[in-house]
Amino acid sequence: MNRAYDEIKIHLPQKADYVSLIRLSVSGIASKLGFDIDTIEDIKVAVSEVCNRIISIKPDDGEFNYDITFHLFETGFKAMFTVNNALRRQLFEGESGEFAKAIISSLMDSFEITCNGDCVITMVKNLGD
Amino acid sequence: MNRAYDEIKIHLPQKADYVSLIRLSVSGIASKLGFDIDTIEDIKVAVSEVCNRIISIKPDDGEFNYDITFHLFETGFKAMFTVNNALRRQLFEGESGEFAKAIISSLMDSFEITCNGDCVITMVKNLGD
Amino acid sequence: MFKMMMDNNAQAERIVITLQGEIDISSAPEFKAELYEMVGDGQKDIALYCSDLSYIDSTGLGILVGALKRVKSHQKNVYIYQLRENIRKLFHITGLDRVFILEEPV
Amino acid sequence: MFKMMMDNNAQAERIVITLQGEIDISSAPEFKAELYEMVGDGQKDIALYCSDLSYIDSTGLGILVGALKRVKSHQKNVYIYQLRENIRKLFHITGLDRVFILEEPV
Ligand SMILES: Nc1ncnc2c1ncn2[C@@H]1O[C@H](COP(=O)(O)OP(=O)(O)O)[C@@H](O)[C@H]1O
Ligand SMILES: Nc1ncnc2c1ncn2[C@@H]1O[C@H](COP(=O)(O)OP(=O)(O)O)[C@@H](O)[C@H]1O
Repeated sequence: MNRAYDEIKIHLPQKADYVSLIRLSVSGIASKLGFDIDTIEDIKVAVSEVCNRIISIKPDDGEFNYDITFHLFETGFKAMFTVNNALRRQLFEGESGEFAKAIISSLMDSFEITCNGDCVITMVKNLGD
Repeated sequence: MNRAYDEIKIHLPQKADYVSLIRLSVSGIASKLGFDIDTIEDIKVAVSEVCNRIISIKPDDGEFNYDITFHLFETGFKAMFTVNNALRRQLFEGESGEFAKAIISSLMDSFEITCNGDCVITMVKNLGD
Repeated sequence: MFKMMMDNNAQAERIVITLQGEIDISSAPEFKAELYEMVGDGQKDIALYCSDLSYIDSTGLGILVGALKRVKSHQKNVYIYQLRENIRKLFHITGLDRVFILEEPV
Repeated sequence: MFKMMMDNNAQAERIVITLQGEIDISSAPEFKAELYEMVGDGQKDIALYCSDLSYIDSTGLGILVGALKRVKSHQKNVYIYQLRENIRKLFHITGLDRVFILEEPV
Protein backbone atom coordinates (compact mmCIF):
# COMPACT_ATOMS: atom_id res chain seq x y z
CA MET A 1 0.00 0.00 0.00
CA ASN A 2 1.37 3.40 -0.94
CA ARG A 3 1.23 6.53 1.15
CA ALA A 4 -2.22 7.74 2.17
CA TYR A 5 -3.17 10.79 0.12
CA ASP A 6 -5.68 11.98 2.69
CA GLU A 7 -6.54 11.47 6.33
CA ILE A 8 -9.85 12.06 8.10
CA LYS A 9 -10.08 11.73 11.85
CA ILE A 10 -13.22 11.59 13.97
CA HIS A 11 -13.08 11.99 17.72
CA LEU A 12 -16.31 10.95 19.46
CA PRO A 13 -17.89 9.74 22.68
CA GLN A 14 -18.03 6.06 23.49
CA LYS A 15 -21.82 5.93 23.08
CA ALA A 16 -24.15 3.66 21.15
CA ASP A 17 -25.97 6.77 19.92
CA TYR A 18 -23.14 7.73 17.60
CA VAL A 19 -22.51 4.47 15.80
CA SER A 20 -25.11 5.23 13.15
CA LEU A 21 -23.39 8.56 12.57
CA ILE A 22 -20.13 6.71 11.98
CA ARG A 23 -21.89 4.39 9.55
CA LEU A 24 -23.18 7.42 7.68
CA SER A 25 -19.73 9.03 7.53
CA VAL A 26 -17.99 5.82 6.58
CA SER A 27 -20.40 5.16 3.75
CA GLY A 28 -19.67 8.67 2.50
CA ILE A 29 -15.94 7.99 2.57
CA ALA A 30 -16.24 4.54 1.02
CA SER A 31 -18.46 5.71 -1.81
CA LYS A 32 -16.09 8.59 -2.53
CA LEU A 33 -13.28 6.04 -2.80
CA GLY A 34 -15.32 4.15 -5.39
CA PHE A 35 -16.31 1.00 -3.50
CA ASP A 36 -19.43 -0.73 -4.82
CA ILE A 37 -22.66 -0.81 -2.82
CA ASP A 38 -22.14 -4.32 -1.41
CA THR A 39 -18.64 -3.53 -0.23
CA ILE A 40 -19.84 -0.27 1.31
CA GLU A 41 -22.33 -2.36 3.31
CA ASP A 42 -19.54 -4.69 4.43
CA ILE A 43 -17.36 -1.77 5.48
CA LYS A 44 -20.23 -0.29 7.48
CA VAL A 45 -20.72 -3.63 9.22
CA ALA A 46 -17.03 -4.08 10.07
CA VAL A 47 -16.59 -0.52 11.31
CA SER A 48 -19.76 -0.77 13.43
CA GLU A 49 -18.61 -4.02 14.99
CA VAL A 50 -15.42 -2.37 16.21
CA CYS A 51 -17.40 0.60 17.57
CA ASN A 52 -19.70 -1.86 19.35
CA ARG A 53 -16.75 -3.55 21.03
CA ILE A 54 -15.35 -0.19 22.13
CA ILE A 55 -18.74 0.85 23.46
CA SER A 56 -19.05 -2.40 25.38
CA ILE A 57 -16.07 -1.44 27.57
CA LYS A 58 -17.43 -0.14 30.86
CA PRO A 59 -14.64 1.84 32.51
CA ASP A 60 -14.82 2.61 36.22
CA ASP A 61 -14.63 6.33 35.63
CA GLY A 62 -17.55 6.87 33.28
CA GLU A 63 -17.57 7.16 29.49
CA PHE A 64 -14.55 8.13 27.42
CA ASN A 65 -13.88 9.37 23.91
CA TYR A 66 -12.14 7.47 21.16
CA ASP A 67 -10.66 8.25 17.76
CA ILE A 68 -11.28 6.78 14.36
CA THR A 69 -8.72 7.69 11.71
CA PHE A 70 -9.33 6.92 8.07
CA HIS A 71 -6.41 6.80 5.69
CA LEU A 72 -7.39 7.10 2.04
CA PHE A 73 -5.28 5.45 -0.61
CA GLU A 74 -5.58 5.14 -4.36
CA THR A 75 -5.96 1.43 -3.71
CA GLY A 76 -8.40 1.40 -0.79
CA PHE A 77 -8.64 2.55 2.77
CA LYS A 78 -7.48 1.84 6.28
CA ALA A 79 -9.41 2.57 9.46
CA MET A 80 -7.64 2.86 12.81
CA PHE A 81 -9.51 2.94 16.10
CA THR A 82 -7.57 4.23 19.07
CA VAL A 83 -8.78 3.52 22.60
CA ASN A 84 -6.74 4.86 25.49
CA ASN A 85 -5.76 2.49 28.22
CA ALA A 86 -7.88 -0.37 27.02
CA LEU A 87 -7.02 -4.03 27.36
CA ARG A 88 -7.18 -6.45 24.48
CA ARG A 89 -9.09 -8.79 26.76
CA GLN A 90 -11.78 -6.16 27.34
CA LEU A 91 -12.14 -5.44 23.67
CA PHE A 92 -12.94 -8.77 22.11
CA GLU A 93 -13.76 -10.84 25.14
CA GLY A 94 -16.40 -13.54 25.34
CA GLU A 95 -18.55 -15.14 22.74
CA SER A 96 -19.78 -11.85 21.23
CA GLY A 97 -16.19 -10.70 20.91
CA GLU A 98 -15.34 -13.84 18.98
CA PHE A 99 -18.34 -13.34 16.70
CA ALA A 100 -17.32 -9.74 16.05
CA LYS A 101 -13.76 -10.80 15.22
CA ALA A 102 -15.04 -13.45 12.80
CA ILE A 103 -17.28 -10.93 11.04
CA ILE A 104 -14.58 -8.28 10.71
CA SER A 105 -11.83 -10.67 9.55
CA SER A 106 -14.12 -12.19 7.01
CA LEU A 107 -15.32 -8.89 5.53
CA MET A 108 -12.05 -6.93 5.55
CA ASP A 109 -8.73 -7.66 3.83
CA SER A 110 -6.77 -7.23 7.01
CA PHE A 111 -7.63 -6.74 10.66
CA GLU A 112 -5.32 -6.46 13.64
CA ILE A 113 -5.25 -5.32 17.24
CA THR A 114 -2.17 -3.90 18.90
CA CYS A 115 -2.37 -3.09 22.59
CA ASN A 116 0.38 -1.28 24.34
CA GLY A 117 -1.17 0.90 26.97
CA ASP A 118 -3.53 2.17 24.28
CA CYS A 119 -5.18 -0.27 21.91
CA VAL A 120 -5.18 0.36 18.18
CA ILE A 121 -7.49 -1.70 16.01
CA THR A 122 -6.61 -1.50 12.34
CA MET A 123 -8.58 -2.72 9.35
CA VAL A 124 -7.87 -2.42 5.65
CA LYS A 125 -10.14 -2.83 2.66
CA ASN A 126 -8.72 -2.74 -0.84
CA LEU A 127 -10.58 -1.61 -3.92
CA GLY A 128 -11.48 -4.16 -6.52
CA ASP A 129 -11.37 -7.49 -4.79
CA MET B 1 -26.43 27.68 26.97
CA ASN B 2 -25.53 24.95 29.44
CA ARG B 3 -22.52 22.70 29.26
CA ALA B 4 -22.20 20.52 26.17
CA TYR B 5 -23.04 16.93 27.02
CA ASP B 6 -21.07 15.56 24.07
CA GLU B 7 -18.39 16.64 21.67
CA ILE B 8 -17.61 15.27 18.22
CA LYS B 9 -14.55 16.48 16.35
CA ILE B 10 -13.70 15.92 12.70
CA HIS B 11 -10.24 16.64 11.34
CA LEU B 12 -10.10 16.72 7.56
CA PRO B 13 -8.25 17.99 4.51
CA GLN B 14 -9.07 21.39 3.05
CA LYS B 15 -10.59 19.89 -0.09
CA ALA B 16 -13.85 20.45 -1.91
CA ASP B 17 -14.25 16.67 -2.15
CA TYR B 18 -15.02 16.32 1.53
CA VAL B 19 -17.70 18.96 1.96
CA SER B 20 -20.47 16.55 1.01
CA LEU B 21 -19.13 14.15 3.65
CA ILE B 22 -19.41 16.92 6.24
CA ARG B 23 -22.98 17.61 5.11
CA LEU B 24 -23.77 13.93 5.58
CA SER B 25 -22.23 13.85 9.06
CA VAL B 26 -23.82 17.10 10.11
CA SER B 27 -27.25 15.98 9.02
CA GLY B 28 -26.73 12.84 11.13
CA ILE B 29 -25.83 14.95 14.16
CA ALA B 30 -28.65 17.44 13.62
CA SER B 31 -31.30 14.77 13.19
CA LYS B 32 -30.04 13.00 16.31
CA LEU B 33 -30.49 16.28 18.19
CA GLY B 34 -34.09 16.43 16.99
CA PHE B 35 -33.99 19.31 14.49
CA ASP B 36 -36.77 19.24 11.89
CA ILE B 37 -36.01 18.57 8.22
CA ASP B 38 -36.04 22.22 7.16
CA THR B 39 -33.66 23.24 9.93
CA ILE B 40 -31.37 20.31 9.10
CA GLU B 41 -31.22 21.69 5.55
CA ASP B 42 -30.35 25.15 6.88
CA ILE B 43 -27.62 23.73 9.10
CA LYS B 44 -26.14 21.82 6.17
CA VAL B 45 -26.12 25.02 4.13
CA ALA B 46 -24.46 27.10 6.86
CA VAL B 47 -21.83 24.49 7.66
CA SER B 48 -21.03 24.02 3.96
CA GLU B 49 -20.63 27.74 3.45
CA VAL B 50 -17.97 27.88 6.14
CA CYS B 51 -16.20 24.86 4.64
CA ASN B 52 -16.33 26.59 1.25
CA ARG B 53 -14.66 29.68 2.66
CA ILE B 54 -11.95 27.59 4.30
CA ILE B 55 -11.40 25.69 1.07
CA SER B 56 -11.12 28.93 -0.86
CA ILE B 57 -7.95 29.85 1.06
CA LYS B 58 -4.99 29.07 -1.16
CA PRO B 59 -1.93 28.87 1.07
CA ASP B 60 1.55 29.11 -0.43
CA ASP B 61 2.57 25.76 0.98
CA GLY B 62 -0.13 23.48 -0.43
CA GLU B 63 -3.28 22.22 1.24
CA PHE B 64 -3.79 22.01 4.98
CA ASN B 65 -6.16 20.25 7.36
CA TYR B 66 -8.78 21.89 9.53
CA ASP B 67 -10.97 20.88 12.45
CA ILE B 68 -14.71 21.03 12.94
CA THR B 69 -15.87 20.52 16.52
CA PHE B 70 -19.53 19.98 17.29
CA HIS B 71 -20.77 20.63 20.81
CA LEU B 72 -24.10 18.99 21.55
CA PHE B 73 -26.44 20.59 24.07
CA GLU B 74 -29.89 19.74 25.31
CA THR B 75 -30.93 23.02 23.70
CA GLY B 76 -29.14 22.81 20.36
CA PHE B 77 -25.66 22.68 18.95
CA LYS B 78 -22.56 24.69 18.31
CA ALA B 79 -20.08 24.13 15.48
CA MET B 80 -16.54 25.47 15.72
CA PHE B 81 -14.20 25.55 12.72
CA THR B 82 -10.52 25.97 13.51
CA VAL B 83 -8.12 27.06 10.81
CA ASN B 84 -4.46 27.44 11.72
CA ASN B 85 -2.73 30.65 10.81
CA ALA B 86 -5.55 31.99 8.71
CA LEU B 87 -6.45 35.65 8.34
CA ARG B 88 -9.98 36.94 8.74
CA ARG B 89 -9.49 38.85 5.52
CA GLN B 90 -8.73 35.62 3.65
CA LEU B 91 -11.74 33.87 5.05
CA PHE B 92 -14.64 36.07 4.14
CA GLU B 93 -13.09 38.37 1.60
CA GLY B 94 -14.77 39.76 -1.47
CA GLU B 95 -18.32 39.62 -2.68
CA SER B 96 -18.67 35.84 -2.26
CA GLY B 97 -17.44 36.15 1.31
CA GLU B 98 -20.09 38.75 2.04
CA PHE B 99 -22.78 36.53 0.51
CA ALA B 100 -21.62 33.58 2.59
CA LYS B 101 -21.69 35.70 5.77
CA ALA B 102 -25.21 36.86 4.97
CA ILE B 103 -26.42 33.30 4.42
CA ILE B 104 -24.85 31.95 7.60
CA SER B 105 -25.99 34.83 9.85
CA SER B 106 -29.48 34.57 8.51
CA LEU B 107 -29.81 30.80 8.98
CA MET B 108 -28.04 30.38 12.32
CA ASP B 109 -28.83 31.89 15.72
CA SER B 110 -25.32 33.13 16.21
CA PHE B 111 -22.22 33.34 14.08
CA GLU B 112 -18.83 34.81 14.91
CA ILE B 113 -15.24 34.79 13.76
CA THR B 114 -12.31 35.20 16.12
CA CYS B 115 -8.84 35.41 14.60
CA ASN B 116 -5.79 35.38 16.77
CA GLY B 117 -3.10 33.54 14.88
CA ASP B 118 -5.62 30.78 14.30
CA CYS B 119 -9.14 31.64 13.21
CA VAL B 120 -12.12 30.08 14.92
CA ILE B 121 -15.52 30.40 13.29
CA THR B 122 -18.37 29.60 15.64
CA MET B 123 -22.03 29.09 14.85
CA VAL B 124 -24.91 28.12 17.10
CA LYS B 125 -28.35 26.78 16.27
CA ASN B 126 -30.93 26.33 19.00
CA LEU B 127 -33.70 23.78 18.95
CA GLY B 128 -37.25 24.96 18.56
CA ASP B 129 -37.04 28.38 17.04
CA MET C 1 -34.21 3.31 13.43
CA PHE C 2 -36.02 0.04 13.30
CA LYS C 3 -39.63 -1.03 13.33
CA MET C 4 -41.22 -4.40 14.05
CA MET C 5 -44.77 -5.60 13.55
CA MET C 6 -46.45 -8.77 14.76
CA ASP C 7 -49.27 -10.42 12.92
CA ASN C 8 -51.67 -10.33 15.82
CA ASN C 9 -53.51 -13.60 15.89
CA ALA C 10 -53.52 -15.52 19.17
CA GLN C 11 -55.05 -18.61 17.45
CA ALA C 12 -52.31 -18.91 14.81
CA GLU C 13 -49.83 -21.74 15.08
CA ARG C 14 -46.83 -19.52 14.65
CA ILE C 15 -45.87 -15.98 15.49
CA VAL C 16 -45.25 -13.91 12.37
CA ILE C 17 -42.99 -10.89 12.83
CA THR C 18 -41.84 -8.34 10.25
CA LEU C 19 -38.55 -6.52 10.85
CA GLN C 20 -37.73 -3.21 9.20
CA GLY C 21 -34.85 -0.75 9.20
CA GLU C 22 -31.61 -0.88 11.17
CA ILE C 23 -31.03 -2.96 14.28
CA ASP C 24 -27.78 -1.86 15.88
CA ILE C 25 -26.26 -1.40 19.30
CA SER C 26 -28.36 1.68 19.99
CA SER C 27 -31.70 0.18 19.00
CA ALA C 28 -30.81 -3.24 20.48
CA PRO C 29 -32.30 -2.77 23.97
CA GLU C 30 -35.66 -1.77 22.49
CA PHE C 31 -35.51 -4.55 19.92
CA LYS C 32 -34.70 -7.12 22.61
CA ALA C 33 -37.56 -6.02 24.85
CA GLU C 34 -40.12 -6.01 22.02
CA LEU C 35 -38.97 -9.28 20.51
CA TYR C 36 -38.93 -11.15 23.82
CA GLU C 37 -42.37 -9.79 24.62
CA MET C 38 -43.66 -11.12 21.29
CA VAL C 39 -41.91 -14.47 21.68
CA GLY C 40 -43.14 -14.96 25.23
CA ASP C 41 -42.21 -18.35 26.72
CA GLY C 42 -41.30 -19.64 23.29
CA GLN C 43 -44.16 -22.07 22.87
CA LYS C 44 -44.69 -21.31 19.18
CA ASP C 45 -42.61 -21.28 16.02
CA ILE C 46 -41.41 -17.84 14.98
CA ALA C 47 -41.42 -16.58 11.39
CA LEU C 48 -39.31 -13.49 10.76
CA TYR C 49 -39.88 -11.52 7.56
CA CYS C 50 -36.80 -9.48 6.76
CA SER C 51 -37.20 -8.03 3.27
CA ASP C 52 -37.06 -4.51 4.74
CA LEU C 53 -34.40 -5.21 7.30
CA SER C 54 -31.49 -3.18 5.94
CA TYR C 55 -28.95 -3.66 8.69
CA ILE C 56 -28.32 -5.86 11.72
CA ASP C 57 -25.13 -6.08 13.77
CA SER C 58 -23.79 -8.79 16.09
CA THR C 59 -25.76 -7.30 18.98
CA GLY C 60 -28.96 -7.86 17.04
CA LEU C 61 -27.86 -11.35 15.99
CA GLY C 62 -27.22 -12.17 19.64
CA ILE C 63 -30.76 -11.15 20.48
CA LEU C 64 -32.14 -13.38 17.73
CA VAL C 65 -30.12 -16.26 19.18
CA GLY C 66 -31.63 -15.50 22.59
CA ALA C 67 -35.12 -15.79 21.09
CA LEU C 68 -34.12 -19.01 19.32
CA LYS C 69 -33.02 -20.54 22.61
CA ARG C 70 -36.41 -19.85 24.13
CA VAL C 71 -38.37 -21.56 21.36
CA LYS C 72 -35.86 -24.41 21.06
CA SER C 73 -36.56 -25.28 24.70
CA HIS C 74 -40.11 -26.09 23.49
CA GLN C 75 -38.91 -27.97 20.38
CA LYS C 76 -39.99 -25.03 18.23
CA ASN C 77 -37.91 -23.09 15.72
CA VAL C 78 -37.17 -19.70 14.19
CA TYR C 79 -37.75 -19.43 10.42
CA ILE C 80 -36.22 -16.49 8.61
CA TYR C 81 -37.63 -15.28 5.28
CA GLN C 82 -36.51 -12.83 2.61
CA LEU C 83 -33.15 -12.00 4.10
CA ARG C 84 -31.19 -9.50 2.05
CA GLU C 85 -27.91 -10.73 0.60
CA ASN C 86 -25.66 -8.53 2.76
CA ILE C 87 -27.31 -9.82 5.94
CA ARG C 88 -27.43 -13.44 4.78
CA LYS C 89 -23.65 -13.13 4.50
CA LEU C 90 -23.41 -12.31 8.23
CA PHE C 91 -25.48 -15.37 9.10
CA HIS C 92 -23.09 -17.41 7.01
CA ILE C 93 -19.90 -15.96 8.54
CA THR C 94 -21.13 -16.54 12.08
CA GLY C 95 -22.48 -20.02 11.33
CA LEU C 96 -25.97 -18.88 12.26
CA ASP C 97 -27.26 -20.07 8.88
CA ARG C 98 -26.99 -23.57 10.32
CA VAL C 99 -28.72 -22.62 13.57
CA PHE C 100 -31.74 -20.76 12.25
CA ILE C 101 -33.87 -22.06 9.42
CA LEU C 102 -33.12 -19.67 6.58
CA GLU C 103 -35.65 -19.96 3.80
CA GLU C 104 -34.02 -19.69 0.40
CA PRO C 105 -34.75 -16.59 -1.63
CA VAL C 106 -37.32 -17.36 -4.36
CA MET D 1 -23.70 14.67 -7.53
CA PHE D 2 -25.63 16.83 -9.93
CA LYS D 3 -27.11 16.36 -13.37
CA MET D 4 -28.27 18.88 -15.94
CA MET D 5 -30.24 18.41 -19.12
CA MET D 6 -30.94 20.84 -21.92
CA ASP D 7 -34.02 20.68 -24.07
CA ASN D 8 -32.17 20.40 -27.34
CA ASN D 9 -33.97 22.60 -29.84
CA ALA D 10 -31.88 25.14 -31.69
CA GLN D 11 -35.03 26.79 -33.13
CA ALA D 12 -36.66 27.42 -29.73
CA GLU D 13 -36.82 30.99 -28.45
CA ARG D 14 -35.44 30.11 -25.07
CA ILE D 15 -33.01 27.59 -23.64
CA VAL D 16 -34.72 25.19 -21.24
CA ILE D 17 -32.46 23.56 -18.67
CA THR D 18 -33.34 21.08 -15.91
CA LEU D 19 -31.12 20.95 -12.82
CA GLN D 20 -31.00 17.92 -10.55
CA GLY D 21 -29.16 16.90 -7.39
CA GLU D 22 -26.54 18.83 -5.43
CA ILE D 23 -24.49 21.71 -6.77
CA ASP D 24 -21.71 22.46 -4.33
CA ILE D 25 -18.10 23.57 -4.32
CA SER D 26 -16.91 20.21 -5.61
CA SER D 27 -19.35 19.95 -8.51
CA ALA D 28 -19.15 23.71 -9.25
CA PRO D 29 -16.39 23.64 -11.88
CA GLU D 30 -18.25 21.04 -13.91
CA PHE D 31 -21.56 22.86 -13.44
CA LYS D 32 -20.00 26.16 -14.55
CA ALA D 33 -18.46 24.65 -17.67
CA GLU D 34 -21.66 22.86 -18.71
CA LEU D 35 -23.95 25.81 -17.96
CA TYR D 36 -21.79 28.35 -19.79
CA GLU D 37 -21.57 26.00 -22.75
CA MET D 38 -25.38 25.78 -22.85
CA VAL D 39 -25.86 29.52 -22.38
CA GLY D 40 -23.34 30.40 -25.05
CA ASP D 41 -23.11 34.14 -25.76
CA GLY D 42 -26.35 34.72 -23.89
CA GLN D 43 -28.53 35.63 -26.85
CA LYS D 44 -31.59 33.75 -25.58
CA ASP D 45 -33.71 33.70 -22.44
CA ILE D 46 -32.89 30.87 -20.05
CA ALA D 47 -35.50 28.78 -18.21
CA LEU D 48 -34.18 26.74 -15.30
CA TYR D 49 -36.37 23.93 -13.95
CA CYS D 50 -35.34 23.15 -10.39
CA SER D 51 -37.90 20.77 -8.88
CA ASP D 52 -35.19 18.13 -8.44
CA LEU D 53 -32.45 20.49 -7.38
CA SER D 54 -31.97 19.50 -3.75
CA TYR D 55 -29.01 21.66 -2.81
CA ILE D 56 -27.08 24.64 -4.11
CA ASP D 57 -24.43 26.66 -2.27
CA SER D 58 -23.11 30.18 -2.80
CA THR D 59 -20.58 28.88 -5.30
CA GLY D 60 -23.46 27.58 -7.42
CA LEU D 61 -25.42 30.80 -6.98
CA GLY D 62 -22.38 32.75 -8.14
CA ILE D 63 -22.29 30.67 -11.31
CA LEU D 64 -25.98 31.35 -11.96
CA VAL D 65 -25.26 35.07 -11.56
CA GLY D 66 -22.47 34.72 -14.10
CA ALA D 67 -24.92 33.19 -16.57
CA LEU D 68 -27.42 35.95 -15.84
CA LYS D 69 -24.85 38.61 -16.65
CA ARG D 70 -24.26 37.07 -20.05
CA VAL D 71 -27.91 37.04 -21.06
CA LYS D 72 -28.58 40.48 -19.53
CA SER D 73 -25.98 41.93 -21.87
CA HIS D 74 -28.38 40.92 -24.66
CA GLN D 75 -31.49 42.20 -22.81
CA LYS D 76 -32.51 38.63 -22.08
CA ASN D 77 -33.30 37.09 -18.72
CA VAL D 78 -33.06 33.98 -16.53
CA TYR D 79 -36.40 32.50 -15.37
CA ILE D 80 -36.35 30.03 -12.51
CA TYR D 81 -39.17 27.52 -12.03
CA GLN D 82 -40.20 25.09 -9.27
CA LEU D 83 -37.57 26.09 -6.77
CA ARG D 84 -37.78 24.12 -3.54
CA GLU D 85 -38.56 26.10 -0.41
CA ASN D 86 -35.13 25.65 1.22
CA ILE D 87 -33.38 26.97 -1.88
CA ARG D 88 -35.87 29.79 -2.46
CA LYS D 89 -34.85 30.96 1.02
CA LEU D 90 -31.23 31.32 -0.12
CA PHE D 91 -32.29 33.42 -3.08
CA HIS D 92 -34.22 35.60 -0.68
CA ILE D 93 -31.37 35.99 1.83
CA THR D 94 -28.89 36.96 -0.86
CA GLY D 95 -31.31 39.30 -2.63
CA LEU D 96 -31.10 37.16 -5.76
CA ASP D 97 -34.89 36.79 -5.78
CA ARG D 98 -34.96 40.35 -7.08
CA VAL D 99 -32.26 39.73 -9.69
CA PHE D 100 -33.56 36.53 -11.27
CA ILE D 101 -37.17 36.08 -12.28
CA LEU D 102 -38.46 33.51 -9.81
CA GLU D 103 -41.73 32.02 -10.91
CA GLU D 104 -44.11 31.52 -8.02
CA PRO D 105 -44.84 27.94 -6.98
CA VAL D 106 -48.24 26.82 -8.30
N1 LIG E 1 -21.99 -11.70 17.03
C1 LIG E 1 -22.82 -12.72 17.28
N2 LIG E 1 -23.27 -13.46 16.29
C2 LIG E 1 -24.08 -14.47 16.54
N3 LIG E 1 -24.49 -14.85 17.74
C3 LIG E 1 -24.07 -14.15 18.76
C4 LIG E 1 -23.23 -13.04 18.60
N4 LIG E 1 -23.00 -12.52 19.82
C5 LIG E 1 -23.65 -13.27 20.68
N5 LIG E 1 -24.30 -14.27 20.06
C6 LIG E 1 -25.10 -15.31 20.65
O1 LIG E 1 -26.15 -14.70 21.35
C7 LIG E 1 -26.28 -15.30 22.62
C8 LIG E 1 -26.40 -14.22 23.65
O2 LIG E 1 -25.32 -13.35 23.48
P1 LIG E 1 -24.54 -12.64 24.67
O3 LIG E 1 -23.66 -11.60 24.08
O4 LIG E 1 -23.87 -13.67 25.52
O5 LIG E 1 -25.71 -11.87 25.44
P2 LIG E 1 -26.65 -12.39 26.63
O6 LIG E 1 -26.17 -13.76 27.05
O7 LIG E 1 -26.48 -11.34 27.66
O8 LIG E 1 -28.04 -12.39 26.02
C9 LIG E 1 -25.08 -16.17 22.85
O9 LIG E 1 -25.50 -17.47 23.06
C10 LIG E 1 -24.27 -16.13 21.59
O10 LIG E 1 -24.16 -17.41 21.01
N1 LIG F 1 -22.97 33.66 -2.28
C1 LIG F 1 -23.39 34.29 -3.36
N2 LIG F 1 -24.69 34.49 -3.52
C2 LIG F 1 -25.11 35.13 -4.59
N3 LIG F 1 -24.33 35.62 -5.55
C3 LIG F 1 -23.06 35.44 -5.43
C4 LIG F 1 -22.50 34.77 -4.36
N4 LIG F 1 -21.16 34.71 -4.52
C5 LIG F 1 -20.91 35.35 -5.63
N5 LIG F 1 -22.03 35.81 -6.21
C6 LIG F 1 -22.16 36.56 -7.43
O1 LIG F 1 -21.62 35.81 -8.49
C7 LIG F 1 -20.80 36.64 -9.29
C8 LIG F 1 -19.51 35.93 -9.56
O2 LIG F 1 -18.96 35.54 -8.31
P1 LIG F 1 -17.39 35.53 -8.02
O3 LIG F 1 -17.21 34.81 -6.75
O4 LIG F 1 -16.87 36.93 -8.04
O5 LIG F 1 -16.80 34.63 -9.15
P2 LIG F 1 -16.25 35.02 -10.60
O6 LIG F 1 -16.28 36.54 -10.71
O7 LIG F 1 -14.87 34.46 -10.61
O8 LIG F 1 -17.18 34.33 -11.56
C9 LIG F 1 -20.58 37.93 -8.55
O9 LIG F 1 -21.03 38.97 -9.38
C10 LIG F 1 -21.43 37.85 -7.32
O10 LIG F 1 -22.41 38.86 -7.32
